[in-house]
Amino acid sequence: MAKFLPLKEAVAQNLKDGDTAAFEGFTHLIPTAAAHEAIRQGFRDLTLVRMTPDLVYDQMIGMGLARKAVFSYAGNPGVGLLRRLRDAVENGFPHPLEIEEHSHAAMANAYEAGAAGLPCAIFRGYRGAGLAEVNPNIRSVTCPFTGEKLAAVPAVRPDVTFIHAQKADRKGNVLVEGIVGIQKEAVLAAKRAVVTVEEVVDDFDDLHPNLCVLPAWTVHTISVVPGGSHPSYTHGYYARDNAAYLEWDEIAADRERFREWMQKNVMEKTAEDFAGRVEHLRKAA
Amino acid sequence: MAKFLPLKEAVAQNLKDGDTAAFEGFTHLIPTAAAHEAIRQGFRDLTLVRMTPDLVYDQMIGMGLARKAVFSYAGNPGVGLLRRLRDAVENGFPHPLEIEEHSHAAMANAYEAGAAGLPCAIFRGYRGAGLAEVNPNIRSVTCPFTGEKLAAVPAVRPDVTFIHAQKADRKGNVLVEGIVGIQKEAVLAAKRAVVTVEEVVDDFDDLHPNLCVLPAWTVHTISVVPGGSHPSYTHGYYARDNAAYLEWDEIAADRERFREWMQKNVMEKTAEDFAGRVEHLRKAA
Amino acid sequence: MSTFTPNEMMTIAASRALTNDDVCFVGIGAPSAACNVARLTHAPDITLIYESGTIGTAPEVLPLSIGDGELCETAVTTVPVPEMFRYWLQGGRITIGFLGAAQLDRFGNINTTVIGDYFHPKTRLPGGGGAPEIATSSHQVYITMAQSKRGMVEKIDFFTSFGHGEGGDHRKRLGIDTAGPTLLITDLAIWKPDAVTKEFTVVSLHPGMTREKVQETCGWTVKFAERLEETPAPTELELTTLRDLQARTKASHEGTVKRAA
Amino acid sequence: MSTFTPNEMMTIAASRALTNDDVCFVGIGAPSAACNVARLTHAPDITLIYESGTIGTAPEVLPLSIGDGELCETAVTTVPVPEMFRYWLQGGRITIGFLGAAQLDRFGNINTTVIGDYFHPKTRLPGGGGAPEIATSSHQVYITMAQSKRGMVEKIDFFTSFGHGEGGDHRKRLGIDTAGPTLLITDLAIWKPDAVTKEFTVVSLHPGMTREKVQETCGWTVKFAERLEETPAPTELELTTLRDLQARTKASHEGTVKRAA
Repeated sequence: MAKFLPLKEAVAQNLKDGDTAAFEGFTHLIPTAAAHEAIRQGFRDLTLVRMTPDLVYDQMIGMGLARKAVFSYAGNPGVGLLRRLRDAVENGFPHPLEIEEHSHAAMANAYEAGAAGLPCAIFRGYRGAGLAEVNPNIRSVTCPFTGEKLAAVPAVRPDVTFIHAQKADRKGNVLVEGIVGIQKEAVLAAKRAVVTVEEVVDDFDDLHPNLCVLPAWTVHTISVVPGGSHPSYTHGYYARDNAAYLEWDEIAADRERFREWMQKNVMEKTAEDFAGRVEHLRKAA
Repeated sequence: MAKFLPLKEAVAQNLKDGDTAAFEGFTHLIPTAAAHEAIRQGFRDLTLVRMTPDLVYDQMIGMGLARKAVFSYAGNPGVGLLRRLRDAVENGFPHPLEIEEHSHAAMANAYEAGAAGLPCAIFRGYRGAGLAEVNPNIRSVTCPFTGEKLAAVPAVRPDVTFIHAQKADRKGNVLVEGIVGIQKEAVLAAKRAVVTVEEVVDDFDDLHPNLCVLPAWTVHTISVVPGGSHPSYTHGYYARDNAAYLEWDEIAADRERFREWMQKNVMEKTAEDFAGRVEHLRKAA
Repeated sequence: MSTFTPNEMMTIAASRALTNDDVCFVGIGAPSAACNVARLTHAPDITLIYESGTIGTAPEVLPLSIGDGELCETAVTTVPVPEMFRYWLQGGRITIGFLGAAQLDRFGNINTTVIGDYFHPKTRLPGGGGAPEIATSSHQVYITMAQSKRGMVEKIDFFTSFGHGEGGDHRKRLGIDTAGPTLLITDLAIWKPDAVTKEFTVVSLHPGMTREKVQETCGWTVKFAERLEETPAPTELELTTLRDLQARTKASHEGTVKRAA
Repeated sequence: MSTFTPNEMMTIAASRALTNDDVCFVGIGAPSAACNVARLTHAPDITLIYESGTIGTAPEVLPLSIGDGELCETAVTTVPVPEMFRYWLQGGRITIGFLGAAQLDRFGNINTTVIGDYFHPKTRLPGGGGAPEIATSSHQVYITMAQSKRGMVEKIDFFTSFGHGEGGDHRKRLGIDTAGPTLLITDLAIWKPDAVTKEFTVVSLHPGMTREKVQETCGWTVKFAERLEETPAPTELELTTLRDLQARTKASHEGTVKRAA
């Protein structure tokens, strides 16, 4: 059953060195506050999983938290490359980063299989694609009815998944709405799940029955962090800070500038600072 | 792109003798009007697919439309057996009925695979179950990562699927809400899809973005049939006619009484008669 | 103390086996009544899931079908049926799968498919529905049924769902890592599987019931536990809760009896 | 007739290839602009799908990412990402998959993964995202990119997504039954695959472009169709629509530029 904790305790209780961790979000609802808390607490040797690692993965990798990254698109969405990730892959800085690379279809199916308790996912994919030759976790099964060869990938089963969502009710049920991405699967596939939310409401009685609600007993810890997905956005609360994504491209281009920015904007800050960062974006939501 | 037609034409244009047809609905939203129209038009040799064949399948089988039934639970929900289906299986009346029987998990996965364009579905199922020994369409694949043996069933790909839904907009987009069952998958798995709806509204602009909406280009034909799921129900419109389900148990128990009831309540009626049947159930919805 | 029927005792005994932390996959009939009595008495936060996709339901009246409208209206969320079977049942999130049976054997194997030969049945029953996977994916399986020699048989005609198979470690040998049937509640007694053989053994007799009555209504030679308990009679609260629920249910279902021509 | 840039011509030429009945899987950048120009001019009912799960979107401004809020707000429906890849892309419902490329070869094979060796890359690019399956599950693939010798190469460093492989019936030999790349639109020309060899062949030069310019900015020896057409210049409506869209987009994205400390 979900318990409500300050983010600092939520991260400390649920993440540990060496974990396989997913901080999921598909452009929308990226759990930035949780990732920053993980950086402040200085975890090491993490295997970081995400379909679309973006700024927060660039930051965690640049700060040396990650041993390995599992992903399908490692870019700054709409802007370009992830320069800290590149530095790790190309130059081993701050230390070498192992990568396991998939397509979106493979990762989406792998999370789905994880949520469904299966050991693997099958799908029609990777035909003629180079990844199938460099990633030993891309295999195949043969359909026992048609003989068609289908791609197979292992299920993703993170030790812990972090997501950001609109709101929880007092019982700890969680609502995710808008672009729901892969978040439900990422939570259900994980051994533990931590959700940061914009707010807590009394109950969900007025919600449409078919919305994406994670029952309280599927979530381990909930932390209230208004603005917690900035510079990503929260549908219904505040808009995406596109300028921050553009700016990141410059910050991450230089090791020193990156370090300084992280020191000033992450290491010396707390989860409480996120609310102020989205003030000017609320009208636009 | 969806076109709007009277139900009579919709059925005539989309169903033909020998088709594999699914009239899907999971207790909620059963497309009774469409099934009755099929009975009136006297189709033959149909392979009827549905997770939960109920009254309308009992009626279609009793009237001799079906050559084969593919299903996972052939009961009158909450009441008991399907007596016309029994008569066909046990006594070959009105003629023998071939059956392909699965579990709910298998059928749900098979529809899902059909919607996903896959030749088969894999899941953890049928362990120790007798169906695996009598149904040659239950096979297995081995997970290429863990070696676990998983069950496999062929995808369901109906020639035509009929469903009932709350409403369409003028462009032909269709909303299904409440217990959404397997309807979206049944439509997307089929070559053709016919949807009966309670009403047509101007647009869906006020709908929550995450509801179950079938875009107009995934639906072939829409017919407006208020009350079209009676004695099942339509969430938001009218309640389930539980008494009719209880009464069916007696009607179907006797071949003659069944024939008379079908003559009076189906053969001599039209789709327009459904609206009147739900009048007294509207308040309770 | 009111008088009570054996069926009421069965339902109430089953309700007592459920806790606030349980996530139950509920079938129609006695399981549904038991789960809702538990919810309305000692387990208000129990999670009830019906296979129609309704998660965390709290119906005011018992549903006639697993897809009644009130299940959706009172649910925490309602999901598509493929998701129900993939993420929720197969995903290992169900603690208690509740099953009924047309035929049951001493090892908790269940038949709801056919009486007689599968290909030439004497009686064609509705079939398994969700049962084959409920029986293997739920952490535990509870079974409720009224006792009869026709129902509780030496050998079932068809393995709709797997219990303990031939007993012992048969589940384990098939690679099934869930506990399977751990409780059988009939109108006469409470049964639990023997720790080693996995044969259902009577551990508690309902008030007024005897070993003889249990044996007379069972098709196999019944094993009784060394120390046989007596099931506590229904409390006033339990009985009132169950009867009120059933009265509300009856009134509600009859409310739709008026039919158009 | 206004003057126009090669990039504007590229986007507008791509928009013309789309019809009202198309269901497009849209990538960010030139594809997104082309699809929305089509929607705002000759193809108002075109279905635009972004891989974030938004189906039937009609954004007022171009999204910076594939998951911008407006895509959801204007969509017919927004579905989870696994459903997007299973029911909509793999399900064969996408008529046109729009891809860009860091490196492209003459057979429409695309690299957006690495420059250099995969395990010791000179430049690590973002990777394929949805491309490997967009390339094989969409009925057809349209490619847009600005020409350069670095981009259009004799041999790509990595097969992020499969086009026509080594040409000819290579797709068929891999069991891929979709058409693959059927159109390449650059800032200089329109290319289509040869019916037999599947090598991209220039079929139309944009106004003011020459065979020489096309060859100078392409890393392989270019084939030209026997009858080479000239791409009609952008109409006033097309150009105004594109420029207005880009102006709205710029204003919108700059609107969030004020930052908290």
